[in-house]
Amino acid sequence: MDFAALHARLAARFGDKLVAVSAEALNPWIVVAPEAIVEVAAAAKDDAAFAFDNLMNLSAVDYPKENPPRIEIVYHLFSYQLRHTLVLKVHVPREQPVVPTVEGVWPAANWHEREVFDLFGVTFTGHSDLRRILLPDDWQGHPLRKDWVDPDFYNGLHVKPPTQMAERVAAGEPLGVGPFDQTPTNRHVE
Amino acid sequence: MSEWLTDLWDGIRTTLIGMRITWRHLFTRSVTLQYPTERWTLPPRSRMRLFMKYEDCIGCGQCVRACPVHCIYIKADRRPADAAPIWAADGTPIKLDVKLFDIDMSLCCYCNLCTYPCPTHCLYMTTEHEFATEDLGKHYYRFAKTDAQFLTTNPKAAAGAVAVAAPGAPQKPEVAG
Amino acid sequence: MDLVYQLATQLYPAFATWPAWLTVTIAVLISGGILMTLVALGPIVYVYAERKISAFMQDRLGPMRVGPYGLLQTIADTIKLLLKEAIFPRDVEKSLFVLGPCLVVTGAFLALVVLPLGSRLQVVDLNVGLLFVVAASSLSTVGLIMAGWASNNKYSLFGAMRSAAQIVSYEIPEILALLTVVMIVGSLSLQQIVWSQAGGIQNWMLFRYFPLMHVAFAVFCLAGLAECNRTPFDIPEAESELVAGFHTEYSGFFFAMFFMAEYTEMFVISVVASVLFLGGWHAPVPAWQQIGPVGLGPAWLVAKAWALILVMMWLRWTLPRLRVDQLMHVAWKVLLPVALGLTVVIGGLLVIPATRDGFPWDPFCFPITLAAIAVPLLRAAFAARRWQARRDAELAR
Amino acid sequence: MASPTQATGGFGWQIEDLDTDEMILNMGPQHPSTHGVLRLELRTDGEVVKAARPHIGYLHRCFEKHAENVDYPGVIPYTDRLDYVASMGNSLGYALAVEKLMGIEVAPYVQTIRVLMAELQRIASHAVAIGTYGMDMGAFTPFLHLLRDREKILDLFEWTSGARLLYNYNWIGGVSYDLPDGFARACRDFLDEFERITHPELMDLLIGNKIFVKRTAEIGVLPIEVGIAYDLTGPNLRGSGASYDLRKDEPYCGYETYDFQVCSGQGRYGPVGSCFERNWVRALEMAESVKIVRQALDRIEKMEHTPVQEKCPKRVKPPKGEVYFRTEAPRGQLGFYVVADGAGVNPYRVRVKSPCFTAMGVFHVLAKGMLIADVVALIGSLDIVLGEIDR
Repeated sequence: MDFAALHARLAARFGDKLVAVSAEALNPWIVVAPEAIVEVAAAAKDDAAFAFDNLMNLSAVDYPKENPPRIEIVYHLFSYQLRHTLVLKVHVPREQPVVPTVEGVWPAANWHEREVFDLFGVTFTGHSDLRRILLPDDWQGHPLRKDWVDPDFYNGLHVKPPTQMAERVAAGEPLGVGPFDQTPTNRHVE
Repeated sequence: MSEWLTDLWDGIRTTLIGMRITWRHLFTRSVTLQYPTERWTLPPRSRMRLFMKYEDCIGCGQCVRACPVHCIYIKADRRPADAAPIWAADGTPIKLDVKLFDIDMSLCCYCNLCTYPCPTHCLYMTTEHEFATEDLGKHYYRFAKTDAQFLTTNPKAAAGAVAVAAPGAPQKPEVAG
Repeated sequence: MDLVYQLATQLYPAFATWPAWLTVTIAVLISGGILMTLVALGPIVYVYAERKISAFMQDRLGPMRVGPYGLLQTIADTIKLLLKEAIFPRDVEKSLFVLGPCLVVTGAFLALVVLPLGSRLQVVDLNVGLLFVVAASSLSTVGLIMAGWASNNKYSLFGAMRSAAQIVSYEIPEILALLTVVMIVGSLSLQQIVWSQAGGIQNWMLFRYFPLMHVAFAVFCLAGLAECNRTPFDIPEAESELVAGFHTEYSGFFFAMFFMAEYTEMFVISVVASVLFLGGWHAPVPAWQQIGPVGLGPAWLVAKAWALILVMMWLRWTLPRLRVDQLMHVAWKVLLPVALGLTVVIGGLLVIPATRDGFPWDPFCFPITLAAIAVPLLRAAFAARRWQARRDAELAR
Repeated sequence: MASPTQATGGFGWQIEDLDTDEMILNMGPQHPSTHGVLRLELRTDGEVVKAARPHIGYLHRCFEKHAENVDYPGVIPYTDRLDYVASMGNSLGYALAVEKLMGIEVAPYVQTIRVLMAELQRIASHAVAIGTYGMDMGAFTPFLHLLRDREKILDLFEWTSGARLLYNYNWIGGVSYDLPDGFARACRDFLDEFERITHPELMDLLIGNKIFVKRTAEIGVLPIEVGIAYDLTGPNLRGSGASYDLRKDEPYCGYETYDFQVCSGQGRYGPVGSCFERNWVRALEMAESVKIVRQALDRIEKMEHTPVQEKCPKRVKPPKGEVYFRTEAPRGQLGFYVVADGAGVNPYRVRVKSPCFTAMGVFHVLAKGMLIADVVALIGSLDIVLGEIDR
């Protein structure tokens, strides 16, 4: 089924919940209201016409400069029976982003959502064990947001790389190996 | 009972087959290369250590932009107007006086992205790979020379139409080292 | 031991007048000491042999740097291990931690006392020699458990538990396999067993009752492999699961002790196997037994033992490792029934007068076995040689 | 095997009274068989694993944050470092994603080179996968035999691209170097020797071995529905009988013109979807890849050699938009979700959906009730690389 038919069928069932559509993009997507995402997901999975039994990818993108600044949660769905794909999006505010979890529909979402929580700070209500997955548990802040500033220290460890060789040379330290006009021969050979 | 027997027979049979293979490998030649004495020559394209011919550098900074890990640092300012005109090897006039051209090989990720945009092909990767040092400072290469002998005559004009390296495929000049 | 005793009496005639218990202990101590030092040098050779064989089987060279062809590698390793600091992790029970490896080593070396290296070269000819050997090898289990428990580390605890289960459950098939030999010979003393196999290769225990004793030999070797924790039964120190099993926390001298115990145990098991099944110090052909005055007994015995050790190493670099419950399955449901069946059948055969001393076709069967082993190996070896030559020609093209 | 706790107590007590207390065993970040820096927190009762909780993130190098601070071609060296065992596949996936975004269509010659390199990389990656799996089971020799042959592939790669592990060979719109002359003959030599000697030997020495089969054939059985629900892809899913392969169903780079079979588990020694089947599929795939490489080599000889960087744009600035492109990497479906804002030179957002990330997601489901030795077998069969999981 191509995108238009999919969209029509979805709109028939969830008319008001579909906030926006973009049909001409490379992977056309449908924007769903945050509170309705679970029903739409359940419908996408169980409805025989869709049969989206596989969540290919769940990621988030941070748009601080768009008017109302938002974080987009993107769901890429795929169906093994009917071999077609669909992209659902959810817009959440950047301050306290909260989205109901789709882990019930696709268990694969468990780890994806934990990663989005870890790197973007989007809390997924109803998630079985929402912890940080990639970063240490006591890390402050969510790095993949556009307005992220690297802290200098984390528990006494350098986060920002220490002064690079170039800055030390600029500061006048006599460092580095001098000019050589020929590629220096291998020291071990001779 | 039969399943017990087939298990036993399979176990013995596959063990014997396996043993035959390892036995056969006792007689095939070993492939080890004992490093310091026997040494293998790297193919010409292998990307080991960066080298820059200072005389050809026009200070354009293309390589600085191309480097994904930002490990090339250039400081160049305009040559005074009255200074004698100088040219790079392939005929492009050099307008900037490159005061400082440093590459921090300890940061370099050896991806060879910097050698392609270089207009005069003065920056290229050599096959010299044994430059391990005990002090990280020795991996900070400074290519800027004060006593460089620039070409004062335009090689392109002198030798007529010198075949400039084809713009498309970046043939890397064979390395002297 | 009696050689030492006569030597002592000639040198120092008053020696005979001392009380009997004193002179016997001295003689045993001297001969035992000589034998122990000789056998203790063995691991140096076996470690080198193992690394070289595993290297050639995997198309690489093995140790080549220390000394010509890496000959001094193991000596360098032992010196390194002896000089390294033996680290005691913080909350480790020091007494058990030290006692563990000692027990393991004593378990391995204790069995040397009864091994018949030559017709008169034996420390003590116990008439219950075989029983003594089996008792000694189960002593090392206690040492393993002590080491595993004392190092206060979950992985070594697992390793210790597994090794306890493994060695205990593999001793039963091993003893039953021994039993068949003892029934045939009628005596537990190792010297008697060797004497009963005198007279050339066809009288070796392995070739009596043609197919049965081969099965007994196989059962004994498999159980012996499990005794000294060699692949495919090296679960107690499974690198990929338990990091290094019971000797995870050991370093320096104690680690060297474990290593030495493992290889000595391998040597003891293969000597016992060759004494029981391959005719001990008898030469395949009686004529080769003596060269002039010099008896070649010990040489033949050590040669057979080394052949068995090579097969153990060969198995190690071919087979993957069994899981713990499969290990128990093999022990209790495969080896044990086979061993039990063997003892019953051979017991019956011994009672029937017709087959009192072997099947009628026994004398013709040993060429079949030798051919069955030698021919495929030689064929594979030459095939590999030819392929290598063809390969070189191809590369030279 | 009824686990000890279900045995009836007898004497009237309940089995709970006999329950031993459980032990938390840390198969920690430095463990010989976790294929990288992964910590498994296992609640074990004796040898039986009650619950498993994987902890990842030890090798997190903020790939996605780097990708936002470097220009489009600069991201390729970073993609090489994702799945460092099969880095040709990663850069190919990223390059195709950006090409689809910019609407670039690469010349057939370059497509054939890309297929050739991707399939050679698949053989090398499966060699490491099967080799380390054998080593986890204790068989050390097959690992070294496979590594010896993998070195030959690495020599071919070094000869063409200049590097042995992280190639930076696939560019956006082309490849960095053309094939050196004499490459076809050397590649054919390798393929002949691989097909004649290495592959049959591997089948006899490791995969056919009864102990290996007994260790792997009954454990870690993954039904297809669970595989699809947890989004397992590639050999992990095909081991459970599914015959879904992106190279056949969503062909890219001209894969539809090559003929090869999609291999899936047949349940020879035990239930379909067991650890053995996943490894068995990888072994078959190596043979299939050899066929593809042969066809690619034949095509290259007949094809006219267009310059390889013909379609490489001088400055890569894709129009505003986003794309999600999947390729069949050796470990499964590697998806790149690239968002371009059309303004800057740097990509706005690059998200990598790595097959091992989701394969690890199903670990705690399969690991319940297993022995510790099987946990090692399960990790080996899922063939995870921590560089790709932690990004």
